[in-house]
Amino acid sequence: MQVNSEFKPKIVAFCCNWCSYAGADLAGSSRLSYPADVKIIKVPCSCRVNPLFVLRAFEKGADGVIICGCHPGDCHYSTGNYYARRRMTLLFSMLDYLGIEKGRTRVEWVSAAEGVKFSTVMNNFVSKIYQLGENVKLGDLRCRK
Amino acid sequence: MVHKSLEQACLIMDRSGVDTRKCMMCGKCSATCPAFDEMDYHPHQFVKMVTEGDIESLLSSKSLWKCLSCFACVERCPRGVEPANVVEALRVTLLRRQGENYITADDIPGLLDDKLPQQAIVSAFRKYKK
Amino acid sequence: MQKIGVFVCWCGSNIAATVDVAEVVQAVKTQPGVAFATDYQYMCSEAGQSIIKNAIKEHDLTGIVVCSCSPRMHEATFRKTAQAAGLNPYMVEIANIREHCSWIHKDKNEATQKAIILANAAVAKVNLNAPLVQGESSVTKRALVIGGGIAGIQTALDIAEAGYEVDIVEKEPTIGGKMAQLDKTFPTLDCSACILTPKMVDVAANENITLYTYSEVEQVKGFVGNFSVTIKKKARYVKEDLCTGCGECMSKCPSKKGKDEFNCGLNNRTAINIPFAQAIPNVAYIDAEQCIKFKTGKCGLCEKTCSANAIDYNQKDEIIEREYGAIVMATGYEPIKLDKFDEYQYSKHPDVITSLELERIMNAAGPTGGTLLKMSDKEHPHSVTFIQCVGSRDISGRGKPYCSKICCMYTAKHAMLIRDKYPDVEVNVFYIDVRTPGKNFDEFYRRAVEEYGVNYIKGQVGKVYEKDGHLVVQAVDLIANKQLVLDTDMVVLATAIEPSKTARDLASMLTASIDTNDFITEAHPKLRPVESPTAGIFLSGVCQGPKDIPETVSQAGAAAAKVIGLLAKDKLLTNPCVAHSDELLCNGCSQCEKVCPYGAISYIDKEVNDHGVRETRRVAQVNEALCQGCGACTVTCPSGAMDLKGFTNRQIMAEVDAICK
Amino acid sequence: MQEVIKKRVKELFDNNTIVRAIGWENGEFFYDHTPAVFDSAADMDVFVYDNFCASNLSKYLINHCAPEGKTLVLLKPCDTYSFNQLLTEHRINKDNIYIIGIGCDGMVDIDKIRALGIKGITKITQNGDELVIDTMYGEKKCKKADVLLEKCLSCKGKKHMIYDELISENEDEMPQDASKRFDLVNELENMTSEERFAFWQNELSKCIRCNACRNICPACSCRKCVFDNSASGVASKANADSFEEKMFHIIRAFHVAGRCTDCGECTRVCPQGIPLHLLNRKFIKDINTLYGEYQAGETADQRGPLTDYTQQDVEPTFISDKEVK
Repeated sequence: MQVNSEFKPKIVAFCCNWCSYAGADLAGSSRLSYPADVKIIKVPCSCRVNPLFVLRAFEKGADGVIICGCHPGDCHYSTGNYYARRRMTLLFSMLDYLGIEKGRTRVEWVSAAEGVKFSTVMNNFVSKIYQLGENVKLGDLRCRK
Repeated sequence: MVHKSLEQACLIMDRSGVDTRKCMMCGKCSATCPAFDEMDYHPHQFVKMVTEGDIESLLSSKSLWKCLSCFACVERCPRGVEPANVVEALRVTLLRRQGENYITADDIPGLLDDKLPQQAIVSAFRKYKK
Repeated sequence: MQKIGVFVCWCGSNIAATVDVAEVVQAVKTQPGVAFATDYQYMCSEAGQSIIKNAIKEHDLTGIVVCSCSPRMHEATFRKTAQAAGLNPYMVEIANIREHCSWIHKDKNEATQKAIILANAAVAKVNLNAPLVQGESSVTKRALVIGGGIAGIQTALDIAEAGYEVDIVEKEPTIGGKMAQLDKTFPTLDCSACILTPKMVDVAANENITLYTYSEVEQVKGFVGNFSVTIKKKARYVKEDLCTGCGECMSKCPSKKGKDEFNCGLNNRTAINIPFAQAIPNVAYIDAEQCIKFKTGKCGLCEKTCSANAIDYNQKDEIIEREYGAIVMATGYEPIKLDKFDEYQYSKHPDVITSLELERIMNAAGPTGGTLLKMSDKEHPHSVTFIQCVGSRDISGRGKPYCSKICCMYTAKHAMLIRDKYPDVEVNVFYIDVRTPGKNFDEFYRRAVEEYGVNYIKGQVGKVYEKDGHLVVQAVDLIANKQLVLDTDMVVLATAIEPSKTARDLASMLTASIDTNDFITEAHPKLRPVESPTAGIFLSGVCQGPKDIPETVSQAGAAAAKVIGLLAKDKLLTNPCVAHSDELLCNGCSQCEKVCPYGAISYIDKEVNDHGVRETRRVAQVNEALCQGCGACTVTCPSGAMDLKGFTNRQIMAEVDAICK
Repeated sequence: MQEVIKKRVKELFDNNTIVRAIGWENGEFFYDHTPAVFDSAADMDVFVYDNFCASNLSKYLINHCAPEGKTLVLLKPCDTYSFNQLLTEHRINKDNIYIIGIGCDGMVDIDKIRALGIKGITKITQNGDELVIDTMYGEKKCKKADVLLEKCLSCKGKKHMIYDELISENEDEMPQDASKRFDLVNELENMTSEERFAFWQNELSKCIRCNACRNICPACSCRKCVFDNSASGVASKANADSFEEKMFHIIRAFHVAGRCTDCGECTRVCPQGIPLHLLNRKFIKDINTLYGEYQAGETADQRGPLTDYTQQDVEPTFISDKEVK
């Protein structure tokens, strides 16, 4: 695959308020770096992430979308991440079925105590997106500059 | 200066796949080692010496060849440090310095024959692939 | 159109060293809706907040964005600031340019560009924010403490002392917990029972405290101020109100082969049992699995013996439902199982014991009546070897990665007590590091070495084995650089501690965060150490992290203070970021109802006016007092009728758009 | 069969059991039957039931039930699944509805007959397994099994899941071999990612956003679709580019995931011939393999797989980290 050295991916990370957003804060206060391509959107729970948001991000030119929530069983709202898990599994499977690179979407469970994991997860995800290159299959061409 | 050679330390860590900095100096490896009394440097010392980059002293030590590779230290280390793998990496390092018997991984297939035990093949790859 | 003010904080050099704040200010000024933008060294300071207040008034701002540290730090601060200037507090958004930007990036240009994007996303969101009003909910003035060890006891006593009712749920037949099993306590060598049992008696006597022993929490529903808890009180087969605790039944019971849990299984107990003499409540219980009456239907000796007629073989588990305003987790710890540490022979040799077992052996009420004896032959030992860090600081997967914190001190205590009582016994302690941070702790340890002649050897034990009828310890002395092979009569393992096995399930029920080691996570490691991030849930004792008794008691008191602070309020303000259903879009399909964890959604038949068409429709209705704002319903709703205030579909999509621009 | 049904429905009108009936009548062509609302016994004269009554009538109950009294609906076995699903979702009220379950041995696709080279068709009658086709060029014959509608090829069986009375001869007949139901999905899954992309790009680019798939679907029955709602942030009336084609169809399929009974109406009505049911079936297949066999509409009180969970559900990384073909 041709790797464009100018390529700066756009990566949207949906993080639940209770675990993963706090995990990202911990990564920050522990100075555990990950690429600046990742931009975090706070949601109350991973179950707030609508498949529409994921598609919207790709439409607007995102190259990767990652959703982070509490570990299954640890959801602040007891059950939210269980629903998110099913929804995203099915959505990702559908995107794969449509021929969209499956590496562009991911769900990871990161607790408030897992700053290291947050940084590792983001580093791995970003490097995957660099490998995949620009998202051309699922973007709205009008949103490309 | 504590560090003799950071470069050498990294080389051994890389070759052995062991991060010796995880060691908390509990000495359980040395407590476990059946060959302790035969050695000039003891297992917990190898680990410390690798961290400090004092590889040359280790390479000339007889401990290197006293290790039985029984892996008791690997089994019991609470930090997952795997001292026996460090020993193996040091042995390989020494082997590679002896120009004559240094072969490359590519040479191995040509040297294989049907009667060679599986273990020998695997160990040859392990030695020369690192 | 909103008029938005953007305030970029330098956070001293924390942000400004990596992010060009002036450039961020210039960049956001070009964003739609932005009417004012500025930067300041410390936005959270009094002066910084004044800048915000003045700008709100001067520029008639309708919303503000603060680019600063995490909203988890100062969102509340800036909401108050906005409110003080007459702005709805929910018209404030935080762009996290410290934890999520300046602290993790080194390249100034890169960090600045990211900060601009994060600020733009926040601006895009505020453009769609609407003022929200917090609702009110009531507070049930009663607290629940889960766990009746020293942590739970102290918390309950302090809450009760302040005049609030408090219930303790304890899974064992008596309160007291681990502290009741200890012989002496470091560093003063106080008798553990002597200082604990008066507190236990206080609990029983306090009219504000209700004890549910031999009970478990089955289910928790609700939220801060309004928890609804189901407690299962297991059948004791002994009527609590009639039993006098005389113990006559125990002397008659023919089934004497049960492992005495209180003595760590070192001796046997009867099927009908009172765990120890000072048990609270001092009431027997029948172990139905061991009892002959339950197994064969014959016997009934205890019933015949009991002059109080307290025995009731037909007693059933009782389900109790209660409402609470606050819940305290005080579930404590257990020593880990040692089945993965075969090299120490724990499961094979009776003279290899854990420290907790040694506590029982040293205790006058223990299996040997307080005399130090080998469990194998009940003979006096001549040498005892202590091994520290058994399973602690272990990342190999066999043990626990953390330091169990209490072992160094109790091992010093044990060594000292043995040398004190039996000067003929040689005591060796194998250690990795001796950790003694605490008042009089290091002095205590030094006394063990200097006054009592305990041999401390830096190094670990590789293995313990039996040879010619005695135990042999193979170890290393790292300072002498020698391998040691020592004969010994007893080996005591300073076993790592882990949170009670019940902690994880309870945390799930309480929706309290829990870490990978099963310790309950605190809301902030430094500033809110006794609260869970889940409002209304508090932490007391080892369930939050390893602690000794003094620390546990302080934390227990702190948790009680937090509970009292909560129960003292008549009303709580609720989170206004709740779900809301647009009745014109609602299909009434009931899918959202199914995923709501709080039962906050109900359906009503309502007359609606859909663009002139008046009809009665089945529509969803959200009970705002019950809704906690997770948003599960919003994604289940195909028509988008259900939306979440503060995190609406359009707000989140606006953020997505801004980030991907 | 048509006459038996007609007679019975007229009886029910006459004895005031029902005030309205929903059935089919002739459309533009004899093979083009359309759903119809009958308000009296006399209206029923134009009622038809033959090989071309494919449309699933259950969805019409949402908006076409009589305001007072009972409305009768004629449901083929597969239609009863949709009916149950609508009951589950409280979109219809069983108290106001009278169901006659009617037998069905598969509906016929006129285009498949034409594809056999049979032209100028004027009438089709069934004789056992055979269709007798009158054409302007004389009588032709073909096997009915060869010209069944796509949706009938994975028939769920002849059993009605819900009814008040039955007019059916083959109620106990087992479903014909439905093992081929996922063949096309499997085939797609076995392609490389690039091939799949090309396949769907080709198919979905035909979409003209006529919304027939949405409007016919008994599960896709929102009062107002997100794509029509200007406040939703995703409103769009026409596909502006390939992304919007995909977006619409992914979301359409996702919104009915776990609720779709696989009635196949979407594909049947697509004027562009896009195999839309392959999207729905992908979700059904994933749900069946990952969360256990589930048939939407089997009963009226099921909890759908997307409003349910188990603690041991597979992780999404199972998809993300799967070997790339």
